[in-house]
Amino acid sequence: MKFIVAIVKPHKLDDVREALTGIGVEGLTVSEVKGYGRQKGQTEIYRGAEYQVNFVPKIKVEVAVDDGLADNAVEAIRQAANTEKIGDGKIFVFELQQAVRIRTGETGESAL
Amino acid sequence: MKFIVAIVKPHKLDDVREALTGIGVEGLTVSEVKGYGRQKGQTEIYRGAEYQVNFVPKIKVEVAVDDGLADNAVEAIRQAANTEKIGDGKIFVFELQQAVRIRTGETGESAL
Amino acid sequence: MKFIVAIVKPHKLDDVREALTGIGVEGLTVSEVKGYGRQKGQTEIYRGAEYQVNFVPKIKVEVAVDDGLADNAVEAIRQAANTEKIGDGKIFVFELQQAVRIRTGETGESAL
Amino acid sequence: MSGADTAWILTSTALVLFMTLPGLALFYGGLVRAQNVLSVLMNCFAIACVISIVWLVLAYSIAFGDGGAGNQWWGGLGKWFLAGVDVDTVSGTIPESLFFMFQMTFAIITPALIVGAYVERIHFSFVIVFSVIWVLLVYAPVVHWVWGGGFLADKGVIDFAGGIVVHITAGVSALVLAIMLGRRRGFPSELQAPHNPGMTMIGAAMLWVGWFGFNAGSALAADGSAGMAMTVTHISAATGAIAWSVMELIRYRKASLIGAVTGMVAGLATITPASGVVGPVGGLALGLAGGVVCFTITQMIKQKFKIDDSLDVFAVHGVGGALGTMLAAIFASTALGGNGLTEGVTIVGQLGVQAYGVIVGVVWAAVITFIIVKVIAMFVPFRVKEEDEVQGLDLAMHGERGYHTL
Amino acid sequence: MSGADTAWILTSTALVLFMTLPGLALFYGGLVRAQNVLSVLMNCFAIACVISIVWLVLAYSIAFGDGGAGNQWWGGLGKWFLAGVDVDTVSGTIPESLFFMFQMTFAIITPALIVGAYVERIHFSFVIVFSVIWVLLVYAPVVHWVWGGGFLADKGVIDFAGGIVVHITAGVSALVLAIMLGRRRGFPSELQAPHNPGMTMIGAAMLWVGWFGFNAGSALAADGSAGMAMTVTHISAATGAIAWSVMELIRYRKASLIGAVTGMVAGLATITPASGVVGPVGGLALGLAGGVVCFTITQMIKQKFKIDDSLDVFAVHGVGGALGTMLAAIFASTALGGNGLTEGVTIVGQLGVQAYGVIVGVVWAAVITFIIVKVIAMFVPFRVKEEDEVQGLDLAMHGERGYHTL
Amino acid sequence: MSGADTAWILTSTALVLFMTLPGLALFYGGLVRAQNVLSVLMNCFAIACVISIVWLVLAYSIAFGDGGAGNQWWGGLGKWFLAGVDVDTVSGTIPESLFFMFQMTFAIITPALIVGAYVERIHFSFVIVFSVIWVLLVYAPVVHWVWGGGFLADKGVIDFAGGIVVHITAGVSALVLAIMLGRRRGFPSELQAPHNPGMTMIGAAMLWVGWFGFNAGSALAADGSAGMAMTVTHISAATGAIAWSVMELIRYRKASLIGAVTGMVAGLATITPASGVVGPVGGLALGLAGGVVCFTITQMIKQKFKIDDSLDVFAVHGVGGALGTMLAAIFASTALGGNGLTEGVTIVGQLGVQAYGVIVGVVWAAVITFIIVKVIAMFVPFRVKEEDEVQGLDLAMHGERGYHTL
Ligand SMILES: Nc1ncnc2c1ncn2[C@@H]1O[C@H](COP(=O)(O)OP(=O)(O)O)[C@@H](O)[C@H]1O
Ligand SMILES: Nc1ncnc2c1ncn2[C@@H]1O[C@H](COP(=O)(O)OP(=O)(O)O)[C@@H](O)[C@H]1O
Ligand SMILES: Nc1ncnc2c1ncn2[C@@H]1O[C@H](COP(=O)(O)OP(=O)(O)O)[C@@H](O)[C@H]1O
Repeated sequence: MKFIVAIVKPHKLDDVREALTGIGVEGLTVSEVKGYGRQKGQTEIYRGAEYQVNFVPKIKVEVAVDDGLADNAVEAIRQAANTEKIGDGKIFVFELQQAVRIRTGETGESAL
Repeated sequence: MKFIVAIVKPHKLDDVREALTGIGVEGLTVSEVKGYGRQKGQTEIYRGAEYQVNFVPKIKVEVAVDDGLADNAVEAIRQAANTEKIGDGKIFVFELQQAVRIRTGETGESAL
Repeated sequence: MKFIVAIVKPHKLDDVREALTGIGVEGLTVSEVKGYGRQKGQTEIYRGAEYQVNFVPKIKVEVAVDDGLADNAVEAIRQAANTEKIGDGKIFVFELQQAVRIRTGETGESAL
Repeated sequence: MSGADTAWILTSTALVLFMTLPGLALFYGGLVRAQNVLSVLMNCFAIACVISIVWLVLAYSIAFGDGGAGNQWWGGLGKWFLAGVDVDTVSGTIPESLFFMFQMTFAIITPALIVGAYVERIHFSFVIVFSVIWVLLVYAPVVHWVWGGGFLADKGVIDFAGGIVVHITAGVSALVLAIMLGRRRGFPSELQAPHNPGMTMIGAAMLWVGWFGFNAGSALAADGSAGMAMTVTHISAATGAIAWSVMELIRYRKASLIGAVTGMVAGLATITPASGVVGPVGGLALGLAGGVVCFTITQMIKQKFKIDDSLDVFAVHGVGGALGTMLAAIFASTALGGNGLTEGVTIVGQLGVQAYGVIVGVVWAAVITFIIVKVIAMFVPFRVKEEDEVQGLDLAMHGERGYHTL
Repeated sequence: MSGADTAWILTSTALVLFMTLPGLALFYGGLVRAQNVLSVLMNCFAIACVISIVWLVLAYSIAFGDGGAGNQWWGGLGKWFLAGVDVDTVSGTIPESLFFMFQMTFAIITPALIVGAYVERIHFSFVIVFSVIWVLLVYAPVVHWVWGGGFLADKGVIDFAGGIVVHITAGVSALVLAIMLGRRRGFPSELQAPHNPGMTMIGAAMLWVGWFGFNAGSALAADGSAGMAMTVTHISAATGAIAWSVMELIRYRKASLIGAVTGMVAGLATITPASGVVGPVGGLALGLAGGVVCFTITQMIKQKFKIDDSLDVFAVHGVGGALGTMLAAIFASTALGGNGLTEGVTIVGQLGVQAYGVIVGVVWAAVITFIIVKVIAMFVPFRVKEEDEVQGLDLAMHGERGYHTL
Repeated sequence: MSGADTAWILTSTALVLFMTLPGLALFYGGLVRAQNVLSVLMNCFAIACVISIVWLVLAYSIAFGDGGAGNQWWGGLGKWFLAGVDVDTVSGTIPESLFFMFQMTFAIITPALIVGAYVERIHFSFVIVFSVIWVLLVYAPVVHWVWGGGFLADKGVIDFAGGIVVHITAGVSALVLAIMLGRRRGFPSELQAPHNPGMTMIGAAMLWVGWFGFNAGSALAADGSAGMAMTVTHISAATGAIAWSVMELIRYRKASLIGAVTGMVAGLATITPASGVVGPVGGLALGLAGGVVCFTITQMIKQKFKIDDSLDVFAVHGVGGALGTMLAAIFASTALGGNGLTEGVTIVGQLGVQAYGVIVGVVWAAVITFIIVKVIAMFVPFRVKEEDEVQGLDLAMHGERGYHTL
């Protein structure tokens, strides 16, 4: 199994979720993160002082998939999250050794 | 070493923590995430409009353990987090190459 | 490629970021987490009742790097985040199978 | 001059300013995305500032000056910059400076109500320019017609605290502006839920309390009329909230906080024109009518007409204000516990007068708003760029963010 | 009729409504889990709405009507729907409509105080039904006995602004209800900390300011009596806060914001019955007593008796109200700077009368609350399902969430 | 005694307390890191509590007592614990108890303003001890000199509602204290942005509304003077906000919410000493001057002098107060719409008197603050440990956290 972590722009979350469910992914987990990279944060002004904001809000999507689905999933995320602007984000793929569904105790691919 | 990531229901956090410390785990890291899966979010109503909420609040527990403790830890989490209802969550297990304790510079199992 | 996850004290974030960019890392992702470990949370008092707080606020820094940069990066984080006090945190290193830059579709090391 | 009346109107002025700052600002601010909360607060705040100056420079004179031969239509420019008004000048039983201030707070809240129509996508510059011109061309003239001795006053229109003047003008202009501006990205199916309903409730509570200044203050005296206006205002607010909640319970099996407070505002908007002429039973009736009717129209505007009057300004204020203006004619009758209509006027006669007033208000607000939006949009950016809308107006327009945690 | 008195009571009415909406709602809302914040706000808001109607329909008449032969016990039904009250009706030196409104705000806040006892686990339907019946059977009769010419008034009980009427009835009923409802999951060892102490402080500040209307408004006049009531109220609030903080410092080495504002409320509850009869030194003494005693009882209720009166309604309001009612007899004496007891009454004599009043209040509130809870629970769900409690009442009861960020 | 004046001052007292609790507390609380929000709220709240007691025990007597032979300098101790004041004692046209309360709210907000200078790094014990001694040695004497019949009153200094008494004393002491305490970790380049600008805006709105009590209440009557004071106050607030926003637009291309509300406070501080003597045009002028000058000084203090007067107390209050005190002499002239200077006094003459008053206020505040800080710091911890500063004062000082989500 593979574990895919994607860092995407916040307003792309719904597109990514739909793309993934479209190819048969049944579950995923998301969280709010802040990204630092080529895309620079906007300057914020308070009381006439400028604050350079280094971090940009991003969404992290985590999804575990069968090996067979992995390439599809990466591609689906890439297309859904792409705006062709700097800061679109990254996709990281890891080897997943084991998965367990807490409710049933199922393990491996049937746990996903 | 193994790195275990568990997605559990928020009110199960304390039980999971106690189960893990019970088997000798000394540290862990948690964060708030939102899950998408078989369990559906509740509909929220605002000004007479219904909002279908796709994401359900979950807690992510991350814990690095010795190889020897890994199976125990997975089982401990599974039992503590299980309510036998849909949405109880998942446990994912990864191979951990290296661990470092920042304060002392210790590495490997002694860093945990 | 390696994927490094560091759990550090919140006020060390800027130092860690600077240390990493100093050795050539161009991007990273951070999030707020709560840690449980040797460092104990402070007791909070409300209406004359004491609440023992188990979790301490921490920052999680995630960064994907070339294999060549990995050791440097771990060391840079360690030095920047070290205060020599309990609770300084951990660094975890994982094997990263694949990385994709969403904007361009680049993969592997050039995606970082 | 009456010290007692002055004391109460000083207080009422503070209460009505409090309705906008921070009341209405919070009420609206809680209903948008977290990335737009400051922009909503800033809209309300900036409107309060610029309209205060506009009111001093020109609008008060247009509304309450003596227009001489043209007094049917406007008050002229004689009182610009409060010319001729000093510490000792009196208006009725209170200092004119105070009357000016009290009325200013109405001039502030009315364009601020319109904010609800255009949140999350309008350009900040447009908000300012539009509000200034709107107060001069829509609000101030209508005030003059109804309260400043103009032609609607002559007709005998009843509008105690501003059903036509405030709620209809704001509600109708909001609808026109919302249509012209277009829908938010994702409307209606993929909107984000209100980011902080508690903030909305705080604002609503402040509106309720402040409304005592609005309606009971409109008696311009500390007397039984003020006491009764306060009573019926309160009863209508409570009934409106209950009515809306019951509608939700019937339809969705749950009564929400946002629903309850919206019903409260509907009840308040509805009683406003009638608050000086009806009794407690009228308060109950108008609150009930306001809650049920505004709830229904809110659904229709969104679901049927798919108009993104984002925070329901038309459905709550426009409709509530019109409804209350009409019902005032009925519940003013002594048989229903009201203070009675003018000697010799029948309910049906008064209904005709009220309808005339409503129509004048609706048409004037709609037409002038349409024209000024068209004209201003030639010179000032109207809607923000899509990426600014996505990112949120707080950063895009004001360089700030609402909540910092990291 | 006095315009000046009317002006001040119009203001006081706004202030006391402000105490509940949003004051008390925020005070309580900040103390619960984030998943229950809207439910607390909604409880306070909904109580305000339904009790307003109940007050109009029946409760005002029971409290302040003329009960004829039974006037010792209740005011009868003669004033239901404000029958016979119009714009010109006067009560003392103010319009009766205004007196009705002022008293309504007291009738709203009293059952809203009880909310603190049952947060995070009660069913919303129960809140509504209980509050309505409680106001009719507990609150309105006690008002009549003390302020409406009933048997406690005849005895000469001193209760200037509602120590017995408001704080004892609410506090005692809260305790009974909390015991009957049972503890929250995790009480007392694994509760979550208050989710937003800043929100609690905002509410507390509003309570402080609003209490000026509550106590100084209870003079029903704009005179020296109101001025002195405001002074002693303020001094007692400040002293209560300091006393509580010092207790915390001694015990925990740190003074918390939540502690300070709780002490403030204790000081205010304690001075309330005495605020029209004591002087500044009385204010200091009652604030000190309130802070120290309520702090001690708060600890005992939780730690010793393990009763989950979740937000300490009994320990703060019940105890503070009773304490203040007793101390009023002492600090009213001119030797201690008070206004003096009635000609011919000794301190000891008055203490007896006060004790009688306290006992009547406590017993009536406890017994009737017990009975009505038992009866209502047969028809209406009392406590929510455990999974709803875990998930939080905001979603379970109202279909909303307090904070949206994603 | 006038009931009407009493009604208005009762209200004004509530409004001015509301300025501090929760107004100023929120205004400041939103500007700091999330880990220090409770500490800021607690500072304001605790100051309100202890200063209330100090005012009762001694400070009121020093400020408003009859100092006999030394009356030029202080009011003596004759009125400690309000000796000799009962329900019937009158001060001017209102009860003395009420005058005492109204003035107490000024004594509370003045040291609370200083909080902005030392947030995020001061020890809580120091805040308390410093505030108590500061009110006794700086505030109360200056009040006596200006308003209590002391030597500045004799000179004919104009300070209607507290430009010298409140804003200069607070602003100058804030600057001295900020320098002595040292900068926050990370100042000026790596500070964290204000954690909740919306909270700041809520506080600002409450300050605006409450300032009606501050300035129009300072008329101590419900009359035309109060009405005009309210008018010029409001106009100056609005103009100050607009001026600051325009400065931001010119410099940064964006107008921020925090900028707008800061400009509003600058406008209010500037009009305060002049609010009883100028007309609407004076309001415009002073607001404009306040907005532009305070904006400029704010930048200089931070960027040029690198002084961490964290929330700009000196630049806004100190500078605004001094500016307004000077401009009062000019805009009081009838030619500019003011009420006119005293018969026989020229503008230049009055300017000299005003300058004298400003200098006395500045020097006294600076010198005494320097001395008392030095002395107190020998006995009480001044600045927190670095790790407490990093962690935030909420946990370190009060054992609480502002926001709980997990
Ligand atoms: N080496 C990295 N490791 C972890 N996260 C990264 C890394 N580089 C970039 N990111 C994440 O991806 C986001 C987008 O990267 P950025 O360099 O801004 O633009 P782009 O994706 O177009 O190259 C960043 O905000 C950060 O969250
Ligand atoms: N393939 C997946 N990858 C990552 N997270 C998942 C995946 N499937 C489920 N999850 C997480 O697990 C949670 C529970 O899954 P769900 O399908 O609702 O119920 P169950 O665990 O009972 O099968 C989800 O809310 C989501 O956070
Ligand atoms: N086994 C573990 N797995 C995951 N995270 C851990 C583990 N142990 C510690 N941590 C994280 O590291 C943080 C610091 O650990 P702690 O034991 O408090 O001190 P130290 O790092 O000095 O040993 C914890 O708060 C937690 O977030």
